[in-house]
Amino acid sequence: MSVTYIDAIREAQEKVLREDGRVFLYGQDIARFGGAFKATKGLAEEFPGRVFDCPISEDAMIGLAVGAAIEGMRPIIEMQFADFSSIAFNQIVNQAATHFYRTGMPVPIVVRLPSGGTPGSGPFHSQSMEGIYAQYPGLVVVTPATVSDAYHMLIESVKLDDPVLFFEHKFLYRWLKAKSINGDGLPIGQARIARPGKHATVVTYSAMVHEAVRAADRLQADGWEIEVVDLRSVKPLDLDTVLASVARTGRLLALGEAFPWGGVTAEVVAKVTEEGFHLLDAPPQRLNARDTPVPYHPKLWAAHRPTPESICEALRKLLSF
Amino acid sequence: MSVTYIDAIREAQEKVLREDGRVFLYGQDIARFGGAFKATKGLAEEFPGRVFDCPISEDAMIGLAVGAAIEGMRPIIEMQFADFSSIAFNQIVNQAATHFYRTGMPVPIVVRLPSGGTPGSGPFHSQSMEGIYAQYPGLVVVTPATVSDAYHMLIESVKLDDPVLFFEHKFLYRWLKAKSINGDGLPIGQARIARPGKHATVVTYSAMVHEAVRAADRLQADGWEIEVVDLRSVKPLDLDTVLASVARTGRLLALGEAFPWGGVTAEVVAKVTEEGFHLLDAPPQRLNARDTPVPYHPKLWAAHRPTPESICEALRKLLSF
Amino acid sequence: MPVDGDFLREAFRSMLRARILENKLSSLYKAGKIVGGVYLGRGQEAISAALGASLIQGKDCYAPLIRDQAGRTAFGEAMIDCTRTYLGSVEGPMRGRDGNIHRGRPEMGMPAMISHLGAQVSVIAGMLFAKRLKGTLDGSVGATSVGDGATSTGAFHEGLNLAAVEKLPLVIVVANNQFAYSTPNHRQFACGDLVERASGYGVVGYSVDGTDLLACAGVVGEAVKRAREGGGPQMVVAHLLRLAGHGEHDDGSYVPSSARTGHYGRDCIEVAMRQLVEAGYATVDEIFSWQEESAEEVQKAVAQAQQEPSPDPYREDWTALSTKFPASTT
Amino acid sequence: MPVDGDFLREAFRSMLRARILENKLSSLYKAGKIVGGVYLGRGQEAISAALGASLIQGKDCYAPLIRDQAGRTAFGEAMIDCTRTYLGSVEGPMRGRDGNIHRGRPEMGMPAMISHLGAQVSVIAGMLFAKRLKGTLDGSVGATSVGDGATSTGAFHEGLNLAAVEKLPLVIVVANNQFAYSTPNHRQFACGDLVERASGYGVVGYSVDGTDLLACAGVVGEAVKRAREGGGPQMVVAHLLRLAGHGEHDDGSYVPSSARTGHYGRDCIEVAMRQLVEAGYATVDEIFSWQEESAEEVQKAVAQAQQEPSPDPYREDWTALSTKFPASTT
Ligand SMILES: Cc1ncc(C[n+]2csc(CCOP(=O)(O)OP(=O)(O)O)c2C)c(N)n1
Ligand SMILES: Cc1ncc(C[n+]2csc(CCOP(=O)(O)OP(=O)(O)O)c2C)c(N)n1
Ligand SMILES: [Mg+2]
Ligand SMILES: [Mg+2]
Repeated sequence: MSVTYIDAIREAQEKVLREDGRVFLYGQDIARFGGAFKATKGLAEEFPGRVFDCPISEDAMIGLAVGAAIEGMRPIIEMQFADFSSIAFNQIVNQAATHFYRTGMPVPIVVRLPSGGTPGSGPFHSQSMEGIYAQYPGLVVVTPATVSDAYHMLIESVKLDDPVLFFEHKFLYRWLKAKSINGDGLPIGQARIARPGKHATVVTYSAMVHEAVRAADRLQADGWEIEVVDLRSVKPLDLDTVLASVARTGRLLALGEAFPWGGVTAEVVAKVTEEGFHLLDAPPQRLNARDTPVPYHPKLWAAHRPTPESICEALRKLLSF
Repeated sequence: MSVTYIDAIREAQEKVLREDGRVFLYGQDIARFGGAFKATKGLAEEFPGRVFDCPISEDAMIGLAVGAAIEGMRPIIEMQFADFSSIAFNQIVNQAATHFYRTGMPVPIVVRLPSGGTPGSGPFHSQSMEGIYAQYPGLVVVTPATVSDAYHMLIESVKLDDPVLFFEHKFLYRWLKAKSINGDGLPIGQARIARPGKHATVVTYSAMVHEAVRAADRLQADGWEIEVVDLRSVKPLDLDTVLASVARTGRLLALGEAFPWGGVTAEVVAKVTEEGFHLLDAPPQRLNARDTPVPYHPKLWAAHRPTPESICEALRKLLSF
Repeated sequence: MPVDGDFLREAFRSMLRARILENKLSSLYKAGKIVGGVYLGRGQEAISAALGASLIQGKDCYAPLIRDQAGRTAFGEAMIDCTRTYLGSVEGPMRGRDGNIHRGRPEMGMPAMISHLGAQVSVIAGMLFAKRLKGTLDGSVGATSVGDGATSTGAFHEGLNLAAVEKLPLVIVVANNQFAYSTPNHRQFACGDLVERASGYGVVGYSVDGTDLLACAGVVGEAVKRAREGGGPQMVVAHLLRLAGHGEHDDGSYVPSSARTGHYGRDCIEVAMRQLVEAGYATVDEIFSWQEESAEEVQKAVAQAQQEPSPDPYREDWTALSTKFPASTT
Repeated sequence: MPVDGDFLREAFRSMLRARILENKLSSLYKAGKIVGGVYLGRGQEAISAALGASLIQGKDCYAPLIRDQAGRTAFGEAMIDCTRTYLGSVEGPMRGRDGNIHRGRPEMGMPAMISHLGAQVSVIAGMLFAKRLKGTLDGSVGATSVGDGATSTGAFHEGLNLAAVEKLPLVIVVANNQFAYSTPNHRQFACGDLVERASGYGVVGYSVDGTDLLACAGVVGEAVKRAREGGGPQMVVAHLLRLAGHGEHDDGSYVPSSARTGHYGRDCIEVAMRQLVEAGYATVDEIFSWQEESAEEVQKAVAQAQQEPSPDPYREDWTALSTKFPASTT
């Protein structure tokens, strides 16, 4: 028996619906149809009157969630794809994100964002927007890489009083399986050593954790021991764990699937050099997707985002300093 | 006789309207009224049928601009405040930014974004969004700090075949004056040494250039010579000039008025440490606004964004390493 | 709907209090005592108060917009909330973090508007949606208002359509004051009367003379009643003219004199005063005494807010989240 | 508007070519030869072709959406553009950078849709606006289509309203196929017929049976004619049923059998075939020969695209700008 990443997301929603009467689900095609990715399959039947299909109105979906949160509810909103959150951008960054600071009343909403690339998905069904939203004060930005994190962090997200953007990686949905969803109890805001090592640290999150581990496995053959840090949430960003790792290895590669300008990897490098400059034995490096829209063709797509090969290459360069 | 920053923007628009029949202006209250900041004052009368008031529809404004650009025009769109571009976010980052990569046809639109804080403007009339848009491939992001740059870079922006986000700083509009708009001929993509120095480099842009120069002037009294680099455009970002400066000073402070997570300053620090690690004699530092929405009260606002005092403090810390 | 005298007296007093307060705000602005901007509801008090007075605080929810000082007052917002917010007192509901009309008390059913026009429509819809889920809807309604300009926003459209699909008891007032900042109606929409939008949303529509308190009270009362009774969203379009600039920095010189001297250029307060007196709901003396009371109330609210401390940046909690994560992670 | 036989023959041939092509795309998808998704216009060919055939390539502009293979064909898109894009040939208009329905040739007046629904409305408006400024509008029109679901987007609203304010010759077809992915109409809008939206925008509205080519041709022809003559935006709502899943990954099992067996469940191609034959515009034999021609054309277009190279990531120009800035600045 095994649990997939998408199963975990479904189970987590089932659990919070069961245990917390304030939770409801709102999104396109999520009720009887169970969602474009089946993350809510069967939940409309199991919880009548708590799972709703809604019009194609992303701006209003988030507005509704904020209003409902003001009234004490804990809505979970499914964006059909993270890319479509661009329509809800204003309500997310200006309405939801500022609410607590302005009024003193937190708005506990969770926005689920199926994100990241898959072959053939193209420029508008592949984006990684975590580094966009993390720039705004007032948002918690979560990026689970494992089945267990997908489950436990979603449950925890619903419990947080602040708006949470929950970035699920579509590539992991059915590909990533685990024996169980038992977790290690880490809270949001704490990173995890996904793979211990001593020669270099790769700081990454979401699907790239797995690519980094693959790259690390390959380099093992050459005697290199690469440590992989899974950030788990990019805001808050657990600098302590990152610095502790860099202190051990002296070398940093910040790895992400998003566009290369700014974003998570820039923030990681900037933070580490600000606070841990003396720990570094080599210039910290970044590896991101290329600076173009995400291409449709699988061949282009595979060369657009980091791969175990390109990660190995970046690591070799880093190790050669 | 002197020219203000807002005059320069008006003159530049007058010039391109006069010289290029493909240019038209589209925005809220920009025709007879001359715009919320009077950046288009008199232009509707001078150029009948080429300056238009439009409905409060930021999404459609950018859509219209893209369509017009496809037909060979060179629209300049005025957002009433940069903050309201959040409504046009999708059309900017998904329609305009991807157009050339996808179809091979560039869409030469210029979006003017009155941005940055002024006392009493509050959370929704103060934002600095350049670090948001710069994350997206396909956009040129321009941030003039001087009267002459406001003029020349706007003219150059209209000539570029790609979509340009032109971030004007509202605080500079009437406060910043120059004897003339004569420029030094620097193209977009090239930074400028705004103030030469040798002990530390401040890399910044837009209104913060002036705050940095003020801070540098103060530190001069203590014998410190601070170099200030004005990026002028944040995408493309002129790493050569930045590295050359850091090579001279060995110390870097990246300074900006935007929110502190990610953004321009993180990108600057990450780039410099990646490419110029060996040049650094001290950990590179960042100074940004605080991680909350921009507060309304002038006292809070003044403490929210960097000031000559806080810049001096950051520089002293940097110099003490 | 027939309107009773008490309701009209109540609504009118709110109009008066709002007008006198706003006149004072304008003076303070011109004297440099208010930073940022001042936005008046002058000329829009009748429709605004009619809405606010039709709502029941504690039961209904209400998202006022730019020109709803009268509606806020009628709904029960304390005057001191206004002066504190405009004057930046740390004691105000926004504690100096936001200013002027960007204020509210979500816990009393009155969310604080963000600037982005149209954005509050779906928020009120969400509040009603939540009440229904919680089983506390029970005849309550939610209301909001927008200007003619705001009807061009995608947010208005998405929010109203969603409210209609969910059959929520939402009352939306469109105050068509003929201008959005400087932009006249003909550059904003192409239909004759914005009320023609209603049927396309499957929503009940009403058109009313916004300078006529009696008419506003009747129409808004009817709309609120129907919404309470389960009739779904209601949309009231009020026709009027903004009798001030967009903000106090603006002299509104783009408004043609024909508009100023036309029917909608009349002052709704004068009209309402006549209506009250003629119907015998109030005497002229009574109204004068209300005026004096209001002027005194305004003086007090301003004086108090002025003597209160502004926020202290060194004691400010500079976090934007309610959750306290470990310091190293921020 | 009376419709002439040549127009109907033309439109019908486009319907047929589109249907046969799409059947092939579906097979290729099921055989794993197409990555991503395949989205069919099955059941929507009549309204789509009626629009495409009413436009003049080189003069008009047209932003097709998801289910407009027939309209594209009628407008003059080469079949090879479709197969190349679906199969990822580097020779296609999108060069493998974008896929399936996300294709266009802006230089021929046909922009490439982005996924975000509603976003093309204002783009077409902008193309028309530019033509007017350039003085080349001269009786040309712009057209686009959206689904019932897309009418709930803010972009649709803003775009249509802006087009109405600017009095642009825009023809917008709303193909109400009763579902947006799995979501039925009653969770999408609350009015009886979406055509009720038209008057609120100050736009001429039409409602038509989308399964009836003759009716579609008449109504769309009328709308296009009025737009050409300066009548401003026109909105045609076509009622029909999607005769496929949302995409070929979806079996559409949520569509109730009553819808399938109802009036709008009928196949517009069969209806059109009968209409043509009965009116004597075409013979059954002729139609069979068209079918065969189309099948052959499809085979060729697929075969050619399949033998063409896919894009080469190592020779790809990985820049997103047309301007070449110095390398150090990227
Ligand atoms: C989305 C958005 N765009 C632009 C603005 C700037 N703005 C503030 S008020 C205003 C005019 C509003 O007009 P209307 O809705 O008619 O309300 P009125 O001021 O007339 O009461 C504009 C353009 C805004 N607040 N929000
Ligand atoms: C803004 C936006 N939100 C969500 C989607 C995902 N999506 C793609 S097609 C679709 C359904 C569209 O329904 P409709 O407009 O009725 O067109 P149809 O597919 O029925 O032809 C959805 C929700 C999208 N493309 N854009
Ligand atoms: Mg108005
Ligand atoms: Mg549909």
